[in-house]
Amino acid sequence: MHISEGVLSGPVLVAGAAVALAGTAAGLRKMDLAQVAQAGILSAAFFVASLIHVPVGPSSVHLILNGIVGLLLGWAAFPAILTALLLQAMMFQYGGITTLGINTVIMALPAVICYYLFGPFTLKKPRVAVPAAFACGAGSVFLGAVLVGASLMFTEGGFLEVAGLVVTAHLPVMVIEGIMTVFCVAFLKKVKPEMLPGYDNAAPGQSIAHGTML
Amino acid sequence: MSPTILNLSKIRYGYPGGPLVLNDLDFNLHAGDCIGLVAPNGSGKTTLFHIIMGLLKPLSGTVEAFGEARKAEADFIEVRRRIGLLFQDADDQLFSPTVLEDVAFGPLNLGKSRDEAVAVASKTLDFLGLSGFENRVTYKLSGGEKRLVSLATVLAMEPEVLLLDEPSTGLDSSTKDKLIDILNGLDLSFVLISHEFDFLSKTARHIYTMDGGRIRFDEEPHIHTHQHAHLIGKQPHRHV
Amino acid sequence: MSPTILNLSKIRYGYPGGPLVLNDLDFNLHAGDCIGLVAPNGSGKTTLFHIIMGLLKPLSGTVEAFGEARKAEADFIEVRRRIGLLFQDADDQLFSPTVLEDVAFGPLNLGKSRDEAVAVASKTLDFLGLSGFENRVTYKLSGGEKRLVSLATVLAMEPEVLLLDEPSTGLDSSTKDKLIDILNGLDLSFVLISHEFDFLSKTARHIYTMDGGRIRFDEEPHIHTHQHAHLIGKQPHRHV
Amino acid sequence: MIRESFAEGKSWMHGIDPRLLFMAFAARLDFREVMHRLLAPVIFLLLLWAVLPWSYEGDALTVLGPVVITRPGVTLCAQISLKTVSLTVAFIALVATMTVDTLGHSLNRLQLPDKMVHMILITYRYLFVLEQEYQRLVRAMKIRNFHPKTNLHSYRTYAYLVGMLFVRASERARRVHSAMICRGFNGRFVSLREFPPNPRNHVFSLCTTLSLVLLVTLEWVKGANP
Ligand SMILES: Nc1ncnc2c1ncn2[C@@H]1O[C@H](COP(=O)(O)OP(=O)(O)OP(=O)(O)O)[C@@H](O)[C@H]1O
Ligand SMILES: Nc1ncnc2c1ncn2[C@@H]1O[C@H](COP(=O)(O)OP(=O)(O)OP(=O)(O)O)[C@@H](O)[C@H]1O
Ligand SMILES: [Mg+2]
Ligand SMILES: [Mg+2]
Repeated sequence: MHISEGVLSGPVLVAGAAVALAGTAAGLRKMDLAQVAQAGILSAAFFVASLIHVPVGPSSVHLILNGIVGLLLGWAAFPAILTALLLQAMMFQYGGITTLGINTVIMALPAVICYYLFGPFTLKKPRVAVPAAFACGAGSVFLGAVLVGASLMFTEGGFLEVAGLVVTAHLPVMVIEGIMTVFCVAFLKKVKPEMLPGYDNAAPGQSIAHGTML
Repeated sequence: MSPTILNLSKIRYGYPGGPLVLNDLDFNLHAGDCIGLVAPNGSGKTTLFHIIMGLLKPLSGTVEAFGEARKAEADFIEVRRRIGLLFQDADDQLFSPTVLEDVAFGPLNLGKSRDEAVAVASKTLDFLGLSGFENRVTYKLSGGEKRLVSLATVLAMEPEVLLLDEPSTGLDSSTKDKLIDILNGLDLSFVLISHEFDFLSKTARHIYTMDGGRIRFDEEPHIHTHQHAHLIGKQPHRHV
Repeated sequence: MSPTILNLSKIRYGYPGGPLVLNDLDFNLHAGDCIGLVAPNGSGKTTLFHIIMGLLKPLSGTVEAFGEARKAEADFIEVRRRIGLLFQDADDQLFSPTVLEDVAFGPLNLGKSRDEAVAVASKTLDFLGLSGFENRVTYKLSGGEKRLVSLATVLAMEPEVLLLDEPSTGLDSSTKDKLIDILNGLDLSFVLISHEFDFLSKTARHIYTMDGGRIRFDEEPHIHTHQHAHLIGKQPHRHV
Repeated sequence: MIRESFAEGKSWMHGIDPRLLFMAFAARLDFREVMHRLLAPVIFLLLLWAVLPWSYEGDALTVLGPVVITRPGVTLCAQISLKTVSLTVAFIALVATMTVDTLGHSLNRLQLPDKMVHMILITYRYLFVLEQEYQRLVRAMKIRNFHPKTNLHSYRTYAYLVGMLFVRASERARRVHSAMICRGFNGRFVSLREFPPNPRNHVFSLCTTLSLVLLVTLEWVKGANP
């Protein structure tokens, strides 16, 4: 879900860069030093996870996971995704340098929006959390595809069909990302719920004894 | 002589851009063998195990397992079912949220139904003295518990052979003793990597080593005794 | 009696949502002490080290270091300069791209100039027999090399006390011997966590253990000798 | 495996101060690698070629059965393709010939906030650690005979893999941060590196500035008379 060099017009690229800059600045301002390390290493994890291909019928798609990144990082998703894309651009020449800003916005803005929309529900009962997690995963891909479409449209009105095609092409990805996000949130809830938004640290010593059988 | 399980010949392997790690390595494993492998860091022990399991492809040489040559990815499906590998780092082996899910993962992949898989998993946990652990979160287990659960994930696939990559590292002495008892109680052939001679001496029957990318071994191991002194407080303790 | 470096009293700590790991723990360290700490997996050894360094805040109890109570983050800046912690996982400690940068990182942060920092780093690498490693990429080092380089990063800060968290795990016997020589050659107080009694016996002068979230120790350690037998091939070998 | 094949080259371009951006083939990159790296943009271009020529309004170039191929559609595609390929190649030659840590240090010189530089370097360093962790988890799945298919079991397994990756990343971040503050880190980024003055740098900064001005002018001219 990214746009190659040379496709978009100057103004769209500049606008993208400006939004990315603002988002990154907001993200950085909210972070303390310990969170910089968190965001940095999670960004590396995001990079690695986006190399995973999951099968869909006879073909396969690679994971995007910006929904989960949004849940884990909130506003810090902007600098984290910017960093991951910068490294991808440098190491694999995915995307590029002029499109870095707009591509960051395409992934990070939906991440932050979904963080606010669905974040508060992921720690609730499964009846609430499962649909919220699904909507978070699917919604962040959908919003991203819409942003891709919109930036194409702003570049050139004649891109309408291409834009439509981009959104349609992401439909199966949306379903897969939704399912992945549901399972991933379930995993985090069991293993490390404090990573999900809105977890308040229960006082130690209260949970059932952590057996030391060995 | 008992039937040959593994027969590696003239294996060469080097990681991309690096030197050869295995260089014309030959290795045989027969049913009933209990082999200890001790060699310096970086001599290629883990690499050898990964070649056997088909996780790495040798640059040249042949891997024969259970009487058939194994080349393509598909050939290794049977190998992975019949040989269990315990990873050097137990953290790498456990990726499911709970112990039961993780132990049932292998049987499920082998085509068992959910109920069968759970039954096998519970039985294996029982056997290792881990009953009650079913719903524990794997990530939060202590080092020793992780090691035993990883062993459970491997044993749940009911392998005929075990490859154990430094199973005793980082374990306290009581867990180590427990592991020794378990290994001696299993009726499987195994190859065991360890840097600890005392652990090896209680489990393995032959000791091999690696040097220059090859395996060296003695045909006839023998017992010897020696003596050493050290400073220890009044704590009860044991040699590890 | 030599001056007290550390004085922990009535420390309680538990990870969020978990049980208490340290429970009314008391601990003293005097200048010149060489203490070995051996206790089962999960008994809180690593946690104790992190409390000492101010990386975790105790729920209650006091940490006194170098004669002063340490509470706030700012109090620990001096502690971290004078006490060096070797982490259980060397990868956590080596975060710079190259060895020289990593070893010079601490001195630079202590306000040394570039040239001074490089000089200290090179001297430390030399001392550990790592000269020539300056431009190696940290993530490409072998396990044993990583361990020694992490030790270099700690020693380059010229600490007065070392806390070593399982420095010998996963090392082959020759690297282990090297580490023993290095530790015995340093003129520092240290606390060393290890599960290996033989390693401890060659380095530590007192052995403590942990139980129920507290430290237990003997006032007077003493030497004893014992004997054991094992199966080994003709390979030359040593006890680890 | 993650590799930085271009950053490890040895042409004269690699020796130049990486704060500068420079031009294409001087970098002596492996042609096949470059083609491989162009794959992703090319796929996107194919999409454009598949849609734009018939969907774009304008006078007909040719008619293929029921489909009218328009001249402006084809022109636009050709323009975009040219721009994409040249920008991508230029980019490979420029930025991709330096390693990320040199980039980090040079960005620091360019007054990028310390936090951002710190983050880029941390991400870069632990990329390799996490990739290896990922590879090892994949192996753990493989030895237990996991074969991905289009079903819930597979998706759940992958989700667990991703979740485990994130959990470990977060735990590692905590430990790495601890290790850093144990060595006196307080957010100020002190670098060992200095880029020695090199007369080539001046020549190249001049050329770069000129070509940048040229690019901007072109963009402006194109915008003025569409
Ligand atoms: N993924 C990898 N990429 C590149 N080189 C590797 C990789 N894994 C291992 N090596 C190198 O291959 C050599 C053999 O490694 P291997 O892990 O097989 O050694 P080992 O005998 O298991 O050592 P240890 O006792 O430390 O576990 C080492 O020099 C190591 O640095
Ligand atoms: N970050 C964490 N979050 C939650 N629980 C933790 C965390 N780190 C450790 N624990 C738990 O705290 C207890 C003590 O852990 P600690 O790492 O201090 O033990 P240890 O004595 O160092 O063990 P080992 O010999 O395995 O290194 C364990 O039960 C462990 O599961
Ligand atoms: Mg190994
Ligand atoms: Mg520990």
